[in-house]
Amino acid sequence: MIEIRIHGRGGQGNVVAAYLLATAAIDEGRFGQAFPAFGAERRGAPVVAFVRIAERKLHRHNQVLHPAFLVIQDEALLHVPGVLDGLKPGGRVLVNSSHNSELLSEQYGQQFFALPADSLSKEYLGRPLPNTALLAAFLTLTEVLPTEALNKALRDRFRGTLLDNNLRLVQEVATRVPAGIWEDSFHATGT
Amino acid sequence: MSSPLFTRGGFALPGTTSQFKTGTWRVQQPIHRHRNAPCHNVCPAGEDPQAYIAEFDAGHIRAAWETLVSINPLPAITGRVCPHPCESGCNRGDYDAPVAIHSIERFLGDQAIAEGWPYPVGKPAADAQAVAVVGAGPAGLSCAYHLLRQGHQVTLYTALGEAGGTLRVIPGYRLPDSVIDAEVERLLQTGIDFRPGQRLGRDIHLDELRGEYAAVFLAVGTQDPRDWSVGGVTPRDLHVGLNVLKEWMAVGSVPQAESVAVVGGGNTAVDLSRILKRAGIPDVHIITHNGLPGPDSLPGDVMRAVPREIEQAVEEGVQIHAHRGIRRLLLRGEQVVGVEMVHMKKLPDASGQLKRTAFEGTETLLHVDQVIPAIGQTIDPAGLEAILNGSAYLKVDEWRRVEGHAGLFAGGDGCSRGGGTVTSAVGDGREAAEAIAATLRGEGLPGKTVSEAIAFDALNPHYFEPLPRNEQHILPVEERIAEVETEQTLDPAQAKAEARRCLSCGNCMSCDNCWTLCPDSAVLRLQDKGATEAPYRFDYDYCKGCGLCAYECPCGFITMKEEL
Amino acid sequence: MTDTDDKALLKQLRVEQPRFQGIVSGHRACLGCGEALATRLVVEACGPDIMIANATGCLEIFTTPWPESAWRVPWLHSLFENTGAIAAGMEAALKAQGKSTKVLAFAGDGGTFDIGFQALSGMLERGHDVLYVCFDNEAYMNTGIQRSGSTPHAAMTTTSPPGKVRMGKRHLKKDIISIVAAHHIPYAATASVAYPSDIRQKVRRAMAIEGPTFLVIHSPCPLGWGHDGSLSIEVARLAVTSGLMPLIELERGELTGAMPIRTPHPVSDYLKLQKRFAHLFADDPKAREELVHLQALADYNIEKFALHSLGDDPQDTDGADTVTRGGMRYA
Amino acid sequence: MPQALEGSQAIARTVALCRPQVVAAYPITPQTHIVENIAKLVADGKLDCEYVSVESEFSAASVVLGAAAAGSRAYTASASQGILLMSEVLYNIAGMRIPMVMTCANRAISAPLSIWNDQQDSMSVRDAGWIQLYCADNQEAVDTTIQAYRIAERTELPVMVCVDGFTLTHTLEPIELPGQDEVDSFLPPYAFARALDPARPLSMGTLVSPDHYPEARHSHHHALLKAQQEIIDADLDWAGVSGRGYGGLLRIDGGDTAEIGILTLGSVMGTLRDARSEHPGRDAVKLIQLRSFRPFPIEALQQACQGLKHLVVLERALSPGAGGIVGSEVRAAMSELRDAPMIHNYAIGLGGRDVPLDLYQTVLDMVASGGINRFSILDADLEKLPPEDR
Repeated sequence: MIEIRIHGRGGQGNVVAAYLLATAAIDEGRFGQAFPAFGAERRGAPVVAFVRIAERKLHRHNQVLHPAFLVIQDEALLHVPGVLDGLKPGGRVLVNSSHNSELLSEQYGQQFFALPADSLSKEYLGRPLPNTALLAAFLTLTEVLPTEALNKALRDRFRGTLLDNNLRLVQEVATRVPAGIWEDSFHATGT
Repeated sequence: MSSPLFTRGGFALPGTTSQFKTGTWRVQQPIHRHRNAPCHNVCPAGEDPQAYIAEFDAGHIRAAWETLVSINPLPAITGRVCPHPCESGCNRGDYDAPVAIHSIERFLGDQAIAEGWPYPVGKPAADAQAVAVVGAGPAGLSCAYHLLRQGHQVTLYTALGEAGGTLRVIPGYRLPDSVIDAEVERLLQTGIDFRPGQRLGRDIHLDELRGEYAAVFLAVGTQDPRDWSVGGVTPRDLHVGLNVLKEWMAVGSVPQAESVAVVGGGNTAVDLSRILKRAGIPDVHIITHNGLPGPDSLPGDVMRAVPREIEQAVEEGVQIHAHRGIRRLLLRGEQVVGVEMVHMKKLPDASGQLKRTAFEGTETLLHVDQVIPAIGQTIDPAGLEAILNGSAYLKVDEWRRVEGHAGLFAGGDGCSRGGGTVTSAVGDGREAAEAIAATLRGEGLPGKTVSEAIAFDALNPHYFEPLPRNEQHILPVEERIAEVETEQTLDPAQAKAEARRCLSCGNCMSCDNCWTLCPDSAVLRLQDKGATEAPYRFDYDYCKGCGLCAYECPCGFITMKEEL
Repeated sequence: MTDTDDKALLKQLRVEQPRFQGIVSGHRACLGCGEALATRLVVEACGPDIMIANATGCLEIFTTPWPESAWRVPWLHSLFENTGAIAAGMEAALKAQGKSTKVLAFAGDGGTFDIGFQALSGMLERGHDVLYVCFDNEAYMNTGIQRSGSTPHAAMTTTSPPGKVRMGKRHLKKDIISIVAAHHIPYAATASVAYPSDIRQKVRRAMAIEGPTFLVIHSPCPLGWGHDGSLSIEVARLAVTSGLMPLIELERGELTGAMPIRTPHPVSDYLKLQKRFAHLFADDPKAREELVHLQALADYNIEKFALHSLGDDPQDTDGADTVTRGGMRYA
Repeated sequence: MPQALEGSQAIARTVALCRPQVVAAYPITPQTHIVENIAKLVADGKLDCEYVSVESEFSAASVVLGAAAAGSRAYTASASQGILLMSEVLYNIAGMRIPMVMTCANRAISAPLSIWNDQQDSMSVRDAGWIQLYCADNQEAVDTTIQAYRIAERTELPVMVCVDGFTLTHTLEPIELPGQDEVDSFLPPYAFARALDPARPLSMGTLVSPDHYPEARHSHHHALLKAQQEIIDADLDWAGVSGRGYGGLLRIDGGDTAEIGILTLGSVMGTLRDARSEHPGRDAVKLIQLRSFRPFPIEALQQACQGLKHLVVLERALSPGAGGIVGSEVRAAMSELRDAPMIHNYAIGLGGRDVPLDLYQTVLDMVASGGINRFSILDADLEKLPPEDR
């Protein structure tokens, strides 16, 4: 089982990202579970969602306290207290940022991978919606699921040009991001 | 009793409260109570206009007429000549204007004439007891008819050549001969043995009649003019009112004069003065002790002529000197040249009786060529000497029995208790017939108590609309000539509209108000809606006795009765 | 006729009454109950193809003492404040089932003006095909005559008693018809139990409309108003003819009809028949002021709705209840 | 093939499979996505029903009451304040014995205001006379909703399907949605014997005098007691169709060797189940999921607890001033047993407090430490209270 925590802001599609990831897992015949950290927050406020992916059915409905991965949709969230809390030893952080991954890793004492998801999504989707790019990057880095599973989940949720643009974005990210470099950590941190 | 089984969720079956009789809550109950309409109570003939107007309003014209003639066989006649006290009594007068009952009565009478409807009476049995009626005026005709209705054989005698009696001296502009003929002839066809030209004391004799018939009804009327003088002075060449009328009706002539004073306030005086105008006399006066009819008049101090006749006479130029008495005749030799009049009034004395009072210093002179008294007539005593015994009238009791003479009854003019109108004569005839029939059957005499008429207050006028009274068309003055009838019968639409105005006092008019307004559905409507029978039943199983129906009954037909 | 025959005739007569009997005898309403009468008139005008949602209140209590029911149409009582919603649910169900049965909602003034107002408003706003009838007897009668939003100004109730410093209800009667009409519904009208033909006409008009319609019927309560049961119609009539209870019709919020008053009666004619206004006839300047106030309210209505009859109108307060011989008083 | 569905979405689609004819709902704070999803199904033409957007929860319950009485299958969903607002109607629906189904997306009750999950809302209306079924996960919520319609319509009782708000309703999981033909084969069309109908005009909601009121209550009470068999049958029969069963009144993990029982309702059970399966001493512990809280399955519970030394009752509500609600009832039920287990009663997860996996170990430790735990709020940190309020 791997557990992922996704940080974003209200309106950035944070919950959708979690749902897409879990859906992709379920579509692949795995167990997937996704849920938001329930809050009364309005648009713009920091929000959190969780994903569990496992090989067999999970019954638990508690919150994820010690994720193996953090997906951070907005670099500025790194300054919000508690965002990096609970990360498992050896866990990884995927962040939407144009900064250098090594510099970030050094600065925060965790292993970071920075993806300029804003500019990518602006280019492909016409506006800064980083979640698809980050999910594509996550799957490419970890190879926990094939990116085709994400494409399928996207097809369930979107239609038309928006879908096409998202699919092209997934393809683009997959070519930019080194494949499988986090596979080890997945195994290292998995239960 | 076993308790009902609880239904799941507590549902109930439809209409099941009907098993609970809310009638047990009641402490007073509504009942239908017919109460006399005032028009009924005041009618001298005993008509119940409410009853026949109801029939008429319901669209049953013939039934209406039959109801009417079950009391008064001469509606076409009385509808024309009656002073209609019914209308004075009519409760609708308190609302807008009285129902024109006389017009409806006349319409129904005329309708029967036009349609030739036979009177609702059968032939008497061959062995029925026979009664003699002497006099074929309204009293005699009415009595003969009602005796027939009671199953008796009737022989009707008159000294005259035709039936009608005093009706025949009413001028044709008011009561055409054709109407008398049409109504009276049909009446005579009902099986009355009519014998004209039989004068009492000459051709027939009371003793013989009393021997021959089980009972005798005297309706001889009055023929002899009352003596008239002023302070013992009688003018030479005195013409008496009734005679002048008779002469006019027989040969069409009147005494020659430029100006005439007619003395009296009854119909004869008014008829005469209008005849004189029609005959071309320019200046016609009526001098009467009584007052003109008006809203404030005391009942005993009003001219007895029919008010609308007085009104028409005035329109035609007759000058009426009301509340005037004649003090003195102005004479040039024995020739009248005028009268001295004085103001007078009837005032109640200490005992409350009206008493004539003249007022000193109010004398005026009226210059006329002729003074014609029209102050009434008295009975012709020929053949009745034995029972008159010197009296000027026949003394009768409330059942029209001639006092002291078993089997002898009398009515109409010439009797004590006489009303002096055609209508009261009709009533006399009917009452006598009922008394005769009861006597001959050996039964008790009919009761005379009349229940009190329902007052306007007991109605709920909210449910009625003001409606204009339908008046008969009256000829303009310039067209009122000779014998042309002054007033026209209502047309059918008018008559129906007028009948609709009746408030149905004290009787159900099937308006559905009680049925509509009962909060407990405790008034049930019968399927067949009669015009005169209330088509409703109180459902006392459920009636809680709230009294809403009684309060809201437009006609005062429902009353609340205490229940124990 | 024997007693048995008579009973049989009565029994047959009850069945054969020439009108639709949606509510039968044996209900437990007080003597002269205006609401019982108004209900019967409404149901009579509707016919059998209806379904009724009934609020808590006298009507519900006196018609359905289990195991009995006075109703002969499908009827459901749920609660005090949800009649509009119950009716809406019935209507939605019938619509879903493709049935044309018309749904009616019956409630008193408490269940309409006050506690049930929200459900009513929602029902109107959503356009349910429901005829909502409010039987307005101007207080909570079922619970013992407490003041409601409909209680007229200065009236005495157990919760607006007159005393040394108060003259009955301090506030005005809520203008429910305007509020309801403001929902832009096709038809809203006021009626009075004193004018059965008018009620029938209005019910039929409402029944013919697909969509929410509203009728408030002024229905005297002899117990709560303090008058004899026999006077229920008289009192109701005076409420109308005094101008205190204008009979009006509003379509899409616009005034489209008003019963003209032929002869306006002084409000005191109406008030003096009822004990709930008895304190206004005391020798007290406050009482006199309130009498004048009530007259002013009546005058205001007459002016606002131009109620003065111009001539004798057959549809005015005197003409509208005219009876004729043999006349079924059907509209 | 399971689908990835959010709980609300799964329940909405399931409701649609049950072919409701009238749905009414109000967006009370907090509301779930269930009715929004149903509204969308109606808007998309995927569900043919009358969707009534009412002006309050009170009217939501009233509309479905009117609709069900008028002969239509009806549905509504609510939570928290909404349940309290409609409580008068809930009693009314049940007392009139009108069958219908509603989802309660369990949430806390204000004040203080909390929009998060606990079960105080449905527990507050436990005496309304409804059947209350509590679900451990979204798949169970789906299957229970279908069962609920059959139970409701056979017993003429309303059924409240209780699903933890947010915790389940907002969680996306793999769900096996049954086919329409499967549901149709299980659930015949709605046919309410007492439906309002001009052809057979019944009166409903009458005034019942003291002569019959106690009998009415007896009948209602026993209808609920008898409904236990319907709940069992519905679960078995639906398992026959779907392959998924939940044990009827109770779902039990563990066997006769267990000495400690943990009883709870709703999603907490899933977390405990995972914890137990990962725990080495799992055979000493028996998990008892109370699916049916109303009717309260006394016999089934007694049987399930036979031989236990300790029984821990965990619940997400309380009756302030008394303690646990479920705990009290369980205690009463156990009191009839000869060797009754010791009852430990805790409230947990109130107002959305996360119920962690290590709860399992925590309660075992509490039991092991000895002593009586009559009732406490297990996860309340008293340090957060001023001393006088502890």
